[in-house]
Amino acid sequence: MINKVVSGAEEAIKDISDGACVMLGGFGLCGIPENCINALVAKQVKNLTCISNNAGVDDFGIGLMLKQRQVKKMISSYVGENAEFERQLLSGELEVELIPQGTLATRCLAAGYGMPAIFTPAGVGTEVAEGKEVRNFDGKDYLMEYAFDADFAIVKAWKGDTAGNLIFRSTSRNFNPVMAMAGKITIAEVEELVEAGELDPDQIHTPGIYVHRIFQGKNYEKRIEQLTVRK
Amino acid sequence: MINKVVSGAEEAIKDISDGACVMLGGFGLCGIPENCINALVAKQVKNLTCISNNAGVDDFGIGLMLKQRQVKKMISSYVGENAEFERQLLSGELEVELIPQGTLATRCLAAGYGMPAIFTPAGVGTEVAEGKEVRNFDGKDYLMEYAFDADFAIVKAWKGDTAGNLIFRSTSRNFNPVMAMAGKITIAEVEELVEAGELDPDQIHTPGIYVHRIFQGKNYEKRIEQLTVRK
Amino acid sequence: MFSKEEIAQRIAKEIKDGYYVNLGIGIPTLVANYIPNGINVVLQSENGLLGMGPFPYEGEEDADLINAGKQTITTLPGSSIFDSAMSFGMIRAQKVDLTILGAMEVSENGDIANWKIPGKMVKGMGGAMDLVASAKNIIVAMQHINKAGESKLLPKCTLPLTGVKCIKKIVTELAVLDILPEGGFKLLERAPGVSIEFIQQSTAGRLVVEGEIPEMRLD
Amino acid sequence: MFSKEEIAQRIAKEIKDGYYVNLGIGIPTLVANYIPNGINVVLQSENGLLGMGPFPYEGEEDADLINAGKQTITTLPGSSIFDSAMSFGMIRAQKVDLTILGAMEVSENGDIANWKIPGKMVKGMGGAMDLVASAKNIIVAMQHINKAGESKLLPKCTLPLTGVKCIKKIVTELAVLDILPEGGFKLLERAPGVSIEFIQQSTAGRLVVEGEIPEMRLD
Repeated sequence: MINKVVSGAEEAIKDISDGACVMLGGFGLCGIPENCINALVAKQVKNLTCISNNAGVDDFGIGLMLKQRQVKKMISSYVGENAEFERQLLSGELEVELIPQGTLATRCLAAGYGMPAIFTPAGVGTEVAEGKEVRNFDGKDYLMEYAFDADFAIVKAWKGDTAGNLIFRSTSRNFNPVMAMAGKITIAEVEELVEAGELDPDQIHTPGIYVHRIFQGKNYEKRIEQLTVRK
Repeated sequence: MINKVVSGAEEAIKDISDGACVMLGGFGLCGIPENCINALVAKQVKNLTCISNNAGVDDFGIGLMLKQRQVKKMISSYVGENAEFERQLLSGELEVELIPQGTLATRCLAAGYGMPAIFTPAGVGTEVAEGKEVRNFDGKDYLMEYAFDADFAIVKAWKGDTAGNLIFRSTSRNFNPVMAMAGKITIAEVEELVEAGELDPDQIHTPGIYVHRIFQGKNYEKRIEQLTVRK
Repeated sequence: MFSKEEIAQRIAKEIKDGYYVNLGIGIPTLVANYIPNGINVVLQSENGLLGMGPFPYEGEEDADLINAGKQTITTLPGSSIFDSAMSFGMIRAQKVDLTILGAMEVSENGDIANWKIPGKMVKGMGGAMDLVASAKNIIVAMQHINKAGESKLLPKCTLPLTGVKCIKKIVTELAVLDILPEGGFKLLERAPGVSIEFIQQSTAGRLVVEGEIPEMRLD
Repeated sequence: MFSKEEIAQRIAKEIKDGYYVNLGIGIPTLVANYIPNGINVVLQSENGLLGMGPFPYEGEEDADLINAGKQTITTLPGSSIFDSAMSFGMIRAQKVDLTILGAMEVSENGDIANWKIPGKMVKGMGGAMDLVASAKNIIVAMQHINKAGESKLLPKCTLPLTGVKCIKKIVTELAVLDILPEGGFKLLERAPGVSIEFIQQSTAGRLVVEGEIPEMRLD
């Protein structure tokens, strides 16, 4: 089996340089690649285009990169849970492209499945449709949306093996498997790294062929954005 | 949770009537819905359009339906492992549409994911491309292929629960999950049916929302087409 | 007039046994509290969960288990987890029977605006555009009139659209209304104590009133 | 001249460490037996498996575990299983580094025909059209001349095509040849004891011979 293990976040992201287009898994703060984000912050790489459903909060997740103005452009479905983001957006320092969440996910899927474009009804008749090809199938209009073309995808999994196979836990799965398929180079950080053969082949969510580098992350904070409990 | 359990194959297929379009999971004889096929044979429903990667062998799988001339049209990627099939095809009794295996799988995926059409390079420049729209993306030609529109999908899983969630075993997974997503009505037969809650939510391959009827099959023969061993 | 809880309670009556339902943030979330006994419903959360359960008890929250509103939640027996592509795949394929969401404006032809106010910070559409473009059955839970006293049921939306010709039914603090296929808000029920005249006056779009209009009932 | 085993052995030399490889039925299947020690390769089987292992020992066969040729096989530590859509998804996305397959005919511009002979029973293309249309690197393992003594390396295929302009390299019982970007079979190596003249005579398409042509080596 091919060994994909690297020493840690620093080595994993070593060739992500200024101007790169990087996908980051996670939904809100759930399932985000904390170690790699911290390494990107430490590396101070600049002018990134980040494709991620959300943009973190002021002091966690992608918010840490925004604070250092490392991000030139965000491609997301829902943002603005942090003040610095809002400031940069309103001042024009940050470019933001908002796209429907399903379109975001499916453009990842398209990249991972070698489909150059997909059709979705999301956004038909709205400003999202501006400049896009509209096509009618069976009486319903769809927008043609292109597969993403990202230099790197960075994902967070629960378990992974040395061959790059990944298993996600609960709703921290979210965008991680589709982004893992979509990167030209895919980096996976996992809570637990095991030897090839320890994971059941039937239970693997992301086959190792999609993963180029893997390492066991540390000090996961797993911050909760909206702690909601019942009495 | 919504209960999807029916009494058995007979009840599961009770409304499949003459002229229906039916998808059947499996690759060769691996992972085919044996119980439902036997029930369709017993019901003697006719003029079916069958979408299935293969067409069984003379005395097993879809071959049993062919023997009774229940199939009007086969949509497959690889056939002809049975003599009766060949006879009917050459005599013009059976209509056959051969399509690339990846196109077959992806047209199922498209149906299950609400995408009216997909683009694939498979078949460009060949007779498969005849009459189809060719579109160039980034210098490469693709065919536009439409999502399947099947009345029923019949799949075989290893385990299932009363809510319709499915788990497949080894390479008997093959077309089953994508067909499960693609049927207007999806019928699942499983080797072991358990109560909702007994399967780990993270390990479910097909969420119950895609499955309309489920039952525990019996007397699985699981015939091996090419028994190959090493010394 | 109805409270937010009562709007949610009235909408819950639209849910049928065996439905898969997606609930948006706000009033729609409250609908889950009023699903009648004996009705089996599965809640879909578009971040990748079928079978959303109640909030966890304190100390039992799991950072890996949240809903689309990023709240900590629980699973139920029979739940399943999947990735975002499959989640929106099943939404686009209309496997979800009913979508309930909020709106800033709805027009008489069924357009909805609920994601952007020009000049204000835009947070994004999240999954709303996918949901409204795909769902076969959408109910909007909203206030009939905004804080300035202006109608939110309009001849034409003034805000940037989320989706076109997609809304089927609206439940407000004043009334239950269907969107007619040919356009227009058809008044079905009025909240207790609310007159047809007041509803008429609060509805900027074309209101269609035919026959007796009963009061909404919550039982 | 090379035997089928020797063709497979020669092709195995093209496999690099870290490759994901899809092997077709026939000679390509034999390639697995000759992968050099120290080279880590993962075999993809398009029915939904990465990490195809050897055939099982007698009595250990599993009806649920087969390869694309429907043969019973085994998994290896690190194997993964997936559905047919993902399998062809990773093929289309060019995650598979090398595809090795057989052919009835190859043309000098890289077209391949390997699925249909008019007038004969057609079994179907299976996954071949997907593989040839998607793979970035395809090696064909084939006989240079057919049983009737006719060349299978042609100016233009006569049989229905499987794919166009997709083949990069051919290994036959006589020679190793590249398809030139501008068209033409470029002779790289000849089988031991086979003359350039014989290869020329056995190649109906344009053969490009430049400089010294070494004998194929299998070590």
